[in-house]
Amino acid sequence: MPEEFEPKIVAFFCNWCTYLAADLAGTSRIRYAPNAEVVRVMCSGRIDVQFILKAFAKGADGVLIGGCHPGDCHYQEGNYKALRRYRLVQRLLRQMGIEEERLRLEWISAAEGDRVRVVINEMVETLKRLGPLRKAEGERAADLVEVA
Amino acid sequence: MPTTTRRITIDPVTRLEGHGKIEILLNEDGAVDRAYFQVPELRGFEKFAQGRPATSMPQITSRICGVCPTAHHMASTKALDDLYRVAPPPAARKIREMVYSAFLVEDHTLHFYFLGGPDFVVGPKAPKAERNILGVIAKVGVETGRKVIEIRRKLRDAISLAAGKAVHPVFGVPGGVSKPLTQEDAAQFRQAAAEALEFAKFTLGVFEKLVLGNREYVDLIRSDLFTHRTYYMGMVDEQNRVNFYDGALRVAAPDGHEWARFDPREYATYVAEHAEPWSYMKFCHLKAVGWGGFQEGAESGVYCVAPLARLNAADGMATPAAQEAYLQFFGALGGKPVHHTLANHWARVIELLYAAERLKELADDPEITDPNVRVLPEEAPREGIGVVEAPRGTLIHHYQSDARGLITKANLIVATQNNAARISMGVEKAARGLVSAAHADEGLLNMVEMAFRAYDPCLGCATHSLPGSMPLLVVVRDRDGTVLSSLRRDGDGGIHRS
Amino acid sequence: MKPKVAFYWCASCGGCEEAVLDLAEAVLDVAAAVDIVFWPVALDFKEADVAGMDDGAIAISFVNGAVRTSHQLEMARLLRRKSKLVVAFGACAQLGGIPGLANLTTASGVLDEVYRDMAVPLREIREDGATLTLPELFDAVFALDRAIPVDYYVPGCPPSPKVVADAFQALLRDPPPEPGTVLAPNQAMCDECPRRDRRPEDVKLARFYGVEERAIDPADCILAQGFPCLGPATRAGCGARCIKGNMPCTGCFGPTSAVRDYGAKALCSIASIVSGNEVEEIDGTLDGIADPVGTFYRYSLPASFLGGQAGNLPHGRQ
Amino acid sequence: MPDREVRIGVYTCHCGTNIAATVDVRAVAEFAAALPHVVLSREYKYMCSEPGQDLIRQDIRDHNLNRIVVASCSPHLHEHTFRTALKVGGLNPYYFHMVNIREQVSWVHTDRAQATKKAKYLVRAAVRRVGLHEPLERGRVAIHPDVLVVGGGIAGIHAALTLANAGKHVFLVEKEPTIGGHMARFDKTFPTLDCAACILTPKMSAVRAHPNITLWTYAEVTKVDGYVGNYKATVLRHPRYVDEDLCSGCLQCLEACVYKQAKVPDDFNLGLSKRRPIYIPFPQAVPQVPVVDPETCIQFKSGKCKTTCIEACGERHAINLQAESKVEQIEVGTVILATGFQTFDAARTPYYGYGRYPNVYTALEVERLVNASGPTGGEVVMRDGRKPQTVGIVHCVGSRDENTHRWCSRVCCMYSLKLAHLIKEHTGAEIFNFYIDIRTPGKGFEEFYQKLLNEHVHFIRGRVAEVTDWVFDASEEGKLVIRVEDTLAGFVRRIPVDMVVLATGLEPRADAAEVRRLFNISCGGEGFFLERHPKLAPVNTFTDGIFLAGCCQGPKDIPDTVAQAGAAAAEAMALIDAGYVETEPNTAHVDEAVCCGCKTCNSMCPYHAISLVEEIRKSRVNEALCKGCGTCVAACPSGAIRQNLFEDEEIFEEIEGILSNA
Repeated sequence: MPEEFEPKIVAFFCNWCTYLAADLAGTSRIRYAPNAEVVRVMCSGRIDVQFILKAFAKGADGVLIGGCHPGDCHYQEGNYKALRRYRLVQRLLRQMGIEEERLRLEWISAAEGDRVRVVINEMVETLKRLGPLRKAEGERAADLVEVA
Repeated sequence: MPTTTRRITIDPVTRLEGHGKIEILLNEDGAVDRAYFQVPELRGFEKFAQGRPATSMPQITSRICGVCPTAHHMASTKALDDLYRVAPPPAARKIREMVYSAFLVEDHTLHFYFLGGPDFVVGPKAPKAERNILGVIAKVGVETGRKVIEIRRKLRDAISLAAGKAVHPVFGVPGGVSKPLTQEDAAQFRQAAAEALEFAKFTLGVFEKLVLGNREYVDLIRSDLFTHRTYYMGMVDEQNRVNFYDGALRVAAPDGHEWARFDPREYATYVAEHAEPWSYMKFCHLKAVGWGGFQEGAESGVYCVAPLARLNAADGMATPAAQEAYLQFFGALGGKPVHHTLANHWARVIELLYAAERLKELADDPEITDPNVRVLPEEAPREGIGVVEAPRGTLIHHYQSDARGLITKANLIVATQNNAARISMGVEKAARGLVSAAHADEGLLNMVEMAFRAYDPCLGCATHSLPGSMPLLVVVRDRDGTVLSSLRRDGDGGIHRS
Repeated sequence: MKPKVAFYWCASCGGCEEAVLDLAEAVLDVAAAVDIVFWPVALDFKEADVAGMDDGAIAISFVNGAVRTSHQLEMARLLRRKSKLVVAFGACAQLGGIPGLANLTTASGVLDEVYRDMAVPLREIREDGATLTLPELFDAVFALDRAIPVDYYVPGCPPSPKVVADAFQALLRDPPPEPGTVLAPNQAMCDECPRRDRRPEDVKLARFYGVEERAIDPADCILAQGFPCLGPATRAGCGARCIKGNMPCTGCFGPTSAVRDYGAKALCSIASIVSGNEVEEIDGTLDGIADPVGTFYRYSLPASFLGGQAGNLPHGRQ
Repeated sequence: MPDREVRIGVYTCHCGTNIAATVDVRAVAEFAAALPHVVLSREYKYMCSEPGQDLIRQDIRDHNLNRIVVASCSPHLHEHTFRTALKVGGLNPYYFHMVNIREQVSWVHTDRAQATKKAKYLVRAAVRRVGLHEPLERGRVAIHPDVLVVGGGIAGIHAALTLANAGKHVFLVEKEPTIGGHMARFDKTFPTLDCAACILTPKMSAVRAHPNITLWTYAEVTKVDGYVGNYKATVLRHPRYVDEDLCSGCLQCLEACVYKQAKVPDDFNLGLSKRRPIYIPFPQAVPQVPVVDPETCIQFKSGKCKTTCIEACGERHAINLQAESKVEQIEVGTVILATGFQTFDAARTPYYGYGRYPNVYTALEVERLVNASGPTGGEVVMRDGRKPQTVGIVHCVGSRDENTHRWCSRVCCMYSLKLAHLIKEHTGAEIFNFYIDIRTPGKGFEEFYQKLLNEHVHFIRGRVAEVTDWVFDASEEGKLVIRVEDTLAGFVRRIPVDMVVLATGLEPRADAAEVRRLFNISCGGEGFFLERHPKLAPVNTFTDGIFLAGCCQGPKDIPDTVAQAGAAAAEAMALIDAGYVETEPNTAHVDEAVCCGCKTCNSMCPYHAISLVEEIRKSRVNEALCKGCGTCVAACPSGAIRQNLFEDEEIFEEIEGILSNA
């Protein structure tokens, strides 16, 4: 039995809420799993579905989107755009055989430092249960592209 | 240079993707023991159709073949009518058949002048460098050459007006077509139809002059080498006349009498498929008769489709000029049914004439511009079957869907599958008659090739290849597989010995 | 001396060859401008002739069709060796094309489906003392540039005659276009859509329709009518053929140069104009897109980030 | 990607031991050194320190670096610091990316190996991304010199006056008919016991009189648009039915009211007294103008009133019962929120009997009782008319309590001591304080506590279990019994008293959430408005140009409130006097070569910053209006819109940097 599978999570956090919550978790010295690495965006509305699929293609086992609670968007409604894209991309991933638990959208306000801990720890547990997501792009391309 | 079987089978150059491939095995005496016609490709449209909306099938399945996309588009669209239990209004039905007729004219033209034709127009033993469209043009004259190109362009432009695109049309929807035909569009169709009819008559003339006028060719057509006594299937209208767009399927027995006449929806009770481990192609045969191997005669379920089969299965043509040519055809070849494979070329030109006449009838029909071209479905989709006569023969699309209209099962029987068994037999017979350890030369190869090119076998439908100059490998081996000689004709028609 | 040009097809339907023939009279001009050394569909030259050429002897090879079998890969590599430039011609070569939808399943999945209760063909079988073989089906369909380096792309299923003609012009020009260029306009199709001015400022969709549910108005913006028209996400050059046929754009020309994953971007954009802020309302609307992969990746699954069979679940689960 | 060769310098910060204790900083620096385009990788104790910044400036020159990555704390803390360092070093400040390995790595992880690995990957992501950065210029937005102050309590009053005295025009908006807030209800203020009115009312009249202050009482802000320097606010002014300009404040109308007896509970006195339908909240109210309460005025109810008030007003015609609410539109450059607090509702702790036993009072009620201008004229008489002989003051009601509020309200200990002193002074009663801890961290606070001890006020340490009238013996007859565990004596005691005072805590106003959304700022977990940084930006919010003062940010006493109000005013002035504010350049822009004019983006923008330019049939972004959220960028179907600092390619690189070992 090799060492335990450590899932990789790419987390896209809104600058005004979830990213601040993650900072708050830090200043509050709240401990959580080190499996998630954060990409800061100004608003969850900036998160292009391309980013999500790219992350999965490059080996992420899970992708986490953190935005402001409904009605609280720093830019009024970017988080609703994020929600709509999330609901549709989930359907796409299902068709491609990717479990919906691998993509998670959470509303986490600047005040909810502990929520960051709860969500990331939960997600790590879930992903350990699901196991690694097979890399699609990398492996397949390697089959064919000639090494020049 | 002797090589081992193994090395030949891995030789990439002989494995032309999507091309038919022939392997001939000899017995101790150096005579042909067995010959195989292999189809080494498969795309699995049936599989990835699953989960797609049925309404996307007309556009998705047209990608099975870019040469006869309109045939797949039409069969698929008719399958949607059936799936949603909705009948298109008269104008929509007429627009569909008009577009389909225009397509048949340009497609049969393509085969006669670009692909199959050269063998006759230029000649089976003519130098390979001339056996192509340029050779044809040289023979029939540059003006005719330009005319061929021009008429195809005009027909395809007209098709685009109604269908959006000539390659991969988009206008087929359940219960009709995506838009009505404008007066201007109709005018352009009438113009093209008139020219097409003239051109069709001209082409029949060319055939009579260059082929029927040539004793050698006629003997070749009638020679036993290219003759098989099998069943024939084709679509017919109420009066049992040839129809490409709609009607009943009719099967003629080897002796010519009507063996069956049925609603295409019941195809599954009449037609069965058989798989051979050495080909990706499935071999169709008549269920009731059964699969008796690659055999001729009433006891073998082997049948075929395509122009000759359609004429054999029908009692006549629905348009005057074509009907006249029809009678002349059977008169000249000794009555129904005609079993000579190479007669397909003649039958094709007769169909070309019919399609042009039908095209004109429909283009002249005032109802063609009626704005009512759509009936919206009301019933939940479940199962649908759509059948048309593709240029290369009967084409069947069969879908099952869930309540949302997503495909749960698709079965596609393409024209060439119907012919697969007879093509294999034709190849083996020709090979037996022509090939021996002693000699296997270029003319021989082209003649073996003619045995299946006559069907205009659209392996684009069964594989990915374009029809026409079929690549062909003849490997002459002794019993233990050692190669005595090997001649290869590539997709380009060139020959080389290894 | 005229530049040597080759045409070849891999896993394609032949529509791209037709697209060249659809240059009609112009075919002869092209033929006059170049020296066609290989074009199986029309002319009598052999692969052996290609193999016999010096490396780089061919100026441009136009390859259409995707790569699905071992033999197609060999041919692609041969032409790459012999050619200075390789042009991926048509949607299949550029993006994988419609046969690329097979990437939602595997080769064995395809075989099982097609040969339900019959003997599945073997790659190799001994018959009467000889070994007959069939080429290997890869588990997935690949866009041409996943198999060999590609210099230029001509988009479309099939490419429109205009795009084909312009592409020939561009390639014969000096200096040639930037390597990697897609030889078609770099705006989205709306740019040439006859209905572009009919699109309202603020399109908000509360419901998506299928063609079986509603007739498409022949004058208004098709997307605004609730049909997922991908014109805004799709490269122009087709002349809005499908729109003129009164049907939605399905994206055969692929993305502009500013987008990496066509389907992801198209999906992202369409989702952005769905109305509603409540999950229930949003989901209700999205139910109208029953087949996201088939809708957004109809021509580009093999060229997408995930390629199709990305996950561990049984594929194509609805 | 600029043509110039990319030369990246990476700086990994120890932050003392804050980072170094959990992350192997050297390993991270060595890892970075090996990354492509990295020509220099250093570690340093405190990158944000002057020497640290100097290191960067020096290296830019010596090694002609053209990209900088700093791995230290949150960009929210020091991104600006380092960008400035780049600028001074002669590099465009946006050739920079910051990696957060403190708040989001060292402080939240324990496993050194894993934390170090995560830090490495984050650094690699930054290195890959920064190579694509383009030079950017900050935009400038002019600051409108006027200021909106919301809330007329001591915080709002002080902030308004400070600004007005500096010559800035202030709009002061107060919900109530008078300014003054909670402080106006107090009698004395701790620990100095100087009279609240004496120090507050002069400031109140100063506000009224100040030429630079536009005072709108009985008014609410209903809508706020715009951004720092250019806010547009809509203010709804409720009709008080007495014209402020015409009224002289003679108050004859009150006397003239047909109600000879006041019948309506007076909310300024917390219902401890009654008022008429036309009233003035309290004698020193500002403005000194009565209000008509349409709920209770007969004319409004029946239309059959003799309207003697109008007669009384006579010539001035100040009273207009047909008056309607007014909507004011104002433009300001900055906003100070001083919306205050509300006291904890004692009914939420039923075991203390508030509302059940008439002689249980809240502290604020007692403030009114001991107030000379209060309902009882300063006499401490209970609802039953008796004067209390024994009084129990229960501390921490709705504070430091799992079941209500966890936080300490900071003022209760001191005001409880103050009330104990005042009640004793007024009644000579025996007084018991029930406390958990006595907290006196303030100038003169502890001394005040000592003073109370010397005044023989009892202090019993323990959280009160209940207040009951269920008596055990004659000694408890007719009294309220306070049951408490005396944690010093170590046993449960029953203390019979006449009067119970509940020292209720401070909590966010009920409408705090609405106000927060209105001004687009954040709330902390407890519901008070969230400051940008607890130490370095205590009066700033995350929305530029909006500042906080007083208890809306958290419980505090008057001195702290006033200090904070002054600070908020100073912050506003700093912006106003600068004349402009620099805006982040992370805005969106359209690549017109790609745009097809499909208009998808136009509807995405909440600020209407994108519109179609008809002539060229392409969309264009008004960068002055663009806030840089990037929603349009993700929505653009053809990738024609791009966002500075958040280009697709930059984010793709970041993703690959994070995952290239995956």
